Amino acid sequence: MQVKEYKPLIVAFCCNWCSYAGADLAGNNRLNYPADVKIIRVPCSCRVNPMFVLRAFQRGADGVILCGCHPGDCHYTSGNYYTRRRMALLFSMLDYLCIERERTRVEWVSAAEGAKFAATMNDFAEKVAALGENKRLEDLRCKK
Amino acid sequence: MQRIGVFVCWCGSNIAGTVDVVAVAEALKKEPGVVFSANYQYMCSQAGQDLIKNAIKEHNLTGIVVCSCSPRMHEATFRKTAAAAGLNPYMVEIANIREQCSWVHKEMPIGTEKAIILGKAAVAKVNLNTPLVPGESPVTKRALVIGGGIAGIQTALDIADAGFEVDIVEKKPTIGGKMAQLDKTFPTLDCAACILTPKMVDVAQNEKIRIFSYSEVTDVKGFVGNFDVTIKKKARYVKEELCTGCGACTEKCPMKKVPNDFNLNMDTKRAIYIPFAQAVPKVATIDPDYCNMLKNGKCGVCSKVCAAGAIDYTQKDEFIEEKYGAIVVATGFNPISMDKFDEFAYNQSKDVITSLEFERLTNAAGPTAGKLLRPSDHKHPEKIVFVQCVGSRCDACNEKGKEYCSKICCMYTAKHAMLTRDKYPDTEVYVFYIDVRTPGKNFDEFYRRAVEEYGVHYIKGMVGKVVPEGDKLIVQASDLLDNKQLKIEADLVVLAAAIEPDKSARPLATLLTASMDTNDFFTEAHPKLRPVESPTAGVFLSGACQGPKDIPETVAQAGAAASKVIGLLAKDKLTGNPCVAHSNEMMCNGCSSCERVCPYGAITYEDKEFRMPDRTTLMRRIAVVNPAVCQGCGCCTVACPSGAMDLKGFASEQIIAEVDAICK
Amino acid sequence: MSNSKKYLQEEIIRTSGVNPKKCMRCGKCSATCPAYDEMEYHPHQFVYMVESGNIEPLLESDSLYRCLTCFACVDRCPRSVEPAKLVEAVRLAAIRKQGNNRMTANDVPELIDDETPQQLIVSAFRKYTK
Amino acid sequence: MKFSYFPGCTLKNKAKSLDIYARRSAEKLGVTLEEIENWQCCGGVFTTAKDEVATKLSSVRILKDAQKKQQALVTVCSACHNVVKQTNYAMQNDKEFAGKVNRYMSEDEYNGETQIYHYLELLRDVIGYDKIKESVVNPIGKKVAAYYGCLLLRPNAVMRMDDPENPTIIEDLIKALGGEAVIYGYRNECCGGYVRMESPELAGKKSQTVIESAKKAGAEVIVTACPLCKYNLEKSGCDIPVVYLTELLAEALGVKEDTNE
Repeated sequence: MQVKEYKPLIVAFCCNWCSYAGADLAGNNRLNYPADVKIIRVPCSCRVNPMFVLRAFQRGADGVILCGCHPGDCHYTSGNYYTRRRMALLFSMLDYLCIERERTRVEWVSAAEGAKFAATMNDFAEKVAALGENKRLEDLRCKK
Repeated sequence: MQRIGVFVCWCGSNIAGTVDVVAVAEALKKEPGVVFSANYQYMCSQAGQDLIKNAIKEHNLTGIVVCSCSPRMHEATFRKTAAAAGLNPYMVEIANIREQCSWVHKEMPIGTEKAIILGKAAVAKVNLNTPLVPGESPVTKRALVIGGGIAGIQTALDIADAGFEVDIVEKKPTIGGKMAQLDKTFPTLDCAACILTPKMVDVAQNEKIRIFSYSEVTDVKGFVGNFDVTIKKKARYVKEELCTGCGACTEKCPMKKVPNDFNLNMDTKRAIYIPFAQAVPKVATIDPDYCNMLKNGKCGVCSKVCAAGAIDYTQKDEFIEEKYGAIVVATGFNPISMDKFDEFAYNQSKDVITSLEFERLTNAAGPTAGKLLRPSDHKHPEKIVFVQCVGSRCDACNEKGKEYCSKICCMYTAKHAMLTRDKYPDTEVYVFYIDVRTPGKNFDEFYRRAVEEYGVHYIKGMVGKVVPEGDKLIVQASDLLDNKQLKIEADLVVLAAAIEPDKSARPLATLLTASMDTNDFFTEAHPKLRPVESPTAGVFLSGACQGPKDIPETVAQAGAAASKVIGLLAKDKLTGNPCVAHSNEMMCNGCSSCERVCPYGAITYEDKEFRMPDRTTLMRRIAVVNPAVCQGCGCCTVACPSGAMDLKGFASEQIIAEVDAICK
Repeated sequence: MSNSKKYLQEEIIRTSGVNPKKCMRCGKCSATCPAYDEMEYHPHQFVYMVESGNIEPLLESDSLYRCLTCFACVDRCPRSVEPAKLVEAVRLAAIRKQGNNRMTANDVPELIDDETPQQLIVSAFRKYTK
Repeated sequence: MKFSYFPGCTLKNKAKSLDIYARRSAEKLGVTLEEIENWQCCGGVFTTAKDEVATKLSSVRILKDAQKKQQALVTVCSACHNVVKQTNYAMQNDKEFAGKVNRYMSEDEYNGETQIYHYLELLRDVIGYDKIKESVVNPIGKKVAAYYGCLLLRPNAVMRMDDPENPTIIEDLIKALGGEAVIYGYRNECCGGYVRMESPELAGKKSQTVIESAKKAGAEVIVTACPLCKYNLEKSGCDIPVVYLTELLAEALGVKEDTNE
């Protein structure tokens, strides 16, 4: 019998102006990263409600990463600063719940950093894969 | 329930090469709400768009999902298509299965699986989309150009030519920029001043153009069509409106030892100065770091000799607030510092100079009145070595230089070498190059002329060390084609220093919320299709602030930026972005959390009367979003504790639906 | 490229930590090299020949023992290629072979005099013998 | 102020004056140099190959000894300084290498924590040239050419002593000691180093270039911190004196003739 290879499920929230464009650039330059990463476009990283992250974990995501513009470069001036603070709080709470720190990340990727985007995703996916399935927060009732 | 149509694009083989488009279309057909699905070779083509339009009409579609390239590429295209078929354009969602799927994954099953999931997420989102109508805002019919070099000058002239008002803000006392410092221009060898100064005069005489020289932009608020800009006019201690530019003060000022930055500090000027004869505006400026009157109240000579009574030692910095509809960045470039490249002995010998300094040495208005003389002993150099690529094309982890090619050095070095040989046939000229890059009209011909007609020695190799010894410079270099190490006793060494964006660009980008790359060049909205627009609406790019450029390219880009500005200013009203925040007044409790995080001040509060179920009325404070000011970042939606604030187009419900679809 | 050549190339790249592909062929290493005139293969050739896998001629060449390890090429290379480290790796590949020591203890007496600092003998042994 | 001190093999033998004057001058300036116990030779040159581990162990031992005493380490010989500093850099930045080294060592793990000063850096950054200037009793009054050679300055990413192409650390010291610093082009080029053993002609040529360059610039004396540089220059027919910079310092501070040793 063939054992199905474990593939992590990763949700990436990317801000429209920097990171989503950085992801596009990674595509333009044909820089590979795992298909496990699925990107959701948001106008700004600060649009990401901590609830969305929890929702993803609840529904079975193994890792969630937020990408925004570099500090000081936010298209909306200050959005990424809010992201940084909000996620610091959320992550410390997840820490308290024994959710491994490597399952979440905030990363700054500019529109010019296609290579960084791909490298970040490769690294993140590898770390998440090493942790294995996220079972602590997954709500089995959501599984069909 | 929505009636959704799914359109899967092959993008030739770009998508179809790694994604089974038919399987994607089939899989998505089974999603809730989907009533139609199709695939086509090029969905963005006329035929592809017709396919979408017909399907909308035929199947009464209320929403569509296009699985194609990045929404940054063609979202606007497909929205227009939808609108043409009578569908609200905001009922369109794009699943990015090219840049974020087929181009980054190599295997067909993996790519197909991911494309289906991305499609499902888009379908889930469209199911919750609602038609949106953008608001409108007026356009201030005036443009601001930041930087008064050839890029800024050309942009301003072109905008003014179309009948719009333009202000130029220039941080130096005169416009003209780097081009004013040049001697001749390649490949035609026109005299730079002869083609630039008439343009500067045109600017000065144009009724539509105002020049704020010796000024800086200190604050920018607002958005496309409605920028509020604060300009600091630095105190020049001379009343601009009275000064006639006669220059009497600049001859009588006793403070003679002021480094002359216009000549790159190769000679001196007075503490009150006019940078050069053709300066615009031709107004004197006092350098407060050197003026004795300003420093210790002793002197006042300029005031005594000024017949116009223009000197004002009490002048203060002045702040001007002005409204603009569009902003053009034209902040230009500078050669990098040579401090980290002292193997070339720039800091050890006066006779090692940069190419820009060489321009001043050969310029008739320069420190040597155009005679090519060595800075150290004012002797005529008999052997000159030019070194190319100093600080350009360096490795990313090299802490000294820049990664990019500075683009203009090959040509100006050929020009310098050729002009030297032309004027001084007895002078031997060597150029050390790694590659000679001349992809421009008549550029390679120009370089070949330098070699073939003017006998410039081009040597493939790099200089490794320059040793000042006596009055000579020992240039140790490699000749790669001859496999030799050379030692040339030169009299003058000219370094083609890499160019970098002006230092003022970074803080300006922050003010404008315009993005920059890692080298501090402004990024364009699209590298190919929108090369003169910044991703920030209403901010345009002109000249070397966007990347290294020569004069013809700069002028071309300046004109292109101007035409974009004209296109914007010609509109009376701008349709805004309908994806703005809005507050559900039934849920809002007026706590002010959203107002505090809004970077635009778009949220205000009002007291509203509510009718209660028991027919009493209640006055409640609720948040109101001004849709013309809101830029749609969504920060407030997360801050809102009661869940009243949401973002149209990116509603919490929609994003959660996407999350669910991906995690299914 | 034959397997043995490839193996040698990989070994040189691994022990040196140098990526010769970064080289843009500007020749600044050779321009700055103080031992250039005494070398049969010059620093830029070391980089190019390692990149193309043509390493045997380097192993046989006296150029290996002329490099002063003065790091001028390392510091001045605009592409951070670090040619001196490549030369060192090739030299080690040569002298690590049995019986390939460049210098033996027997050679030393006639090479030194009363003033010779110990440092010189130690350094030379480090560079020329294994 | 106390520092760990690593003199190195040559300073115990052919270059005794470099060592003695370094200690005397330091004492005079209020700094005690405590010699590391049972040290071994650093190896003379740093082998850049990543798979060379054993040849670098003696340097790591020196660094660990200083760490145990919680002192910064002072070196004076250019070659020792280069080897010890490059080894420390590798311990900080090359995890694989540091891992191998630590497996050799019996005691606690070491990851490059020790701070290293070259004697010149000690003078400039810890004591300060202003203080030295005040302590000068016999101003030099000569035209002195500083000879850096290669090892003090390069590779700059590791050594970080000064601008590797236009250094001033020795020149500033010469000025503080009342001498006139002569600037010449080849002050940071190699003297020929260990290649003296392989090709005396090459070493001779390189040294002569340096000597000629210094003399043309008007030098009356050349100072160096490296016994091998001194040897190479002297062997190559240098007709002006080549002295260790510690000797120059001791002379200016008036401690050269101290015979307590």
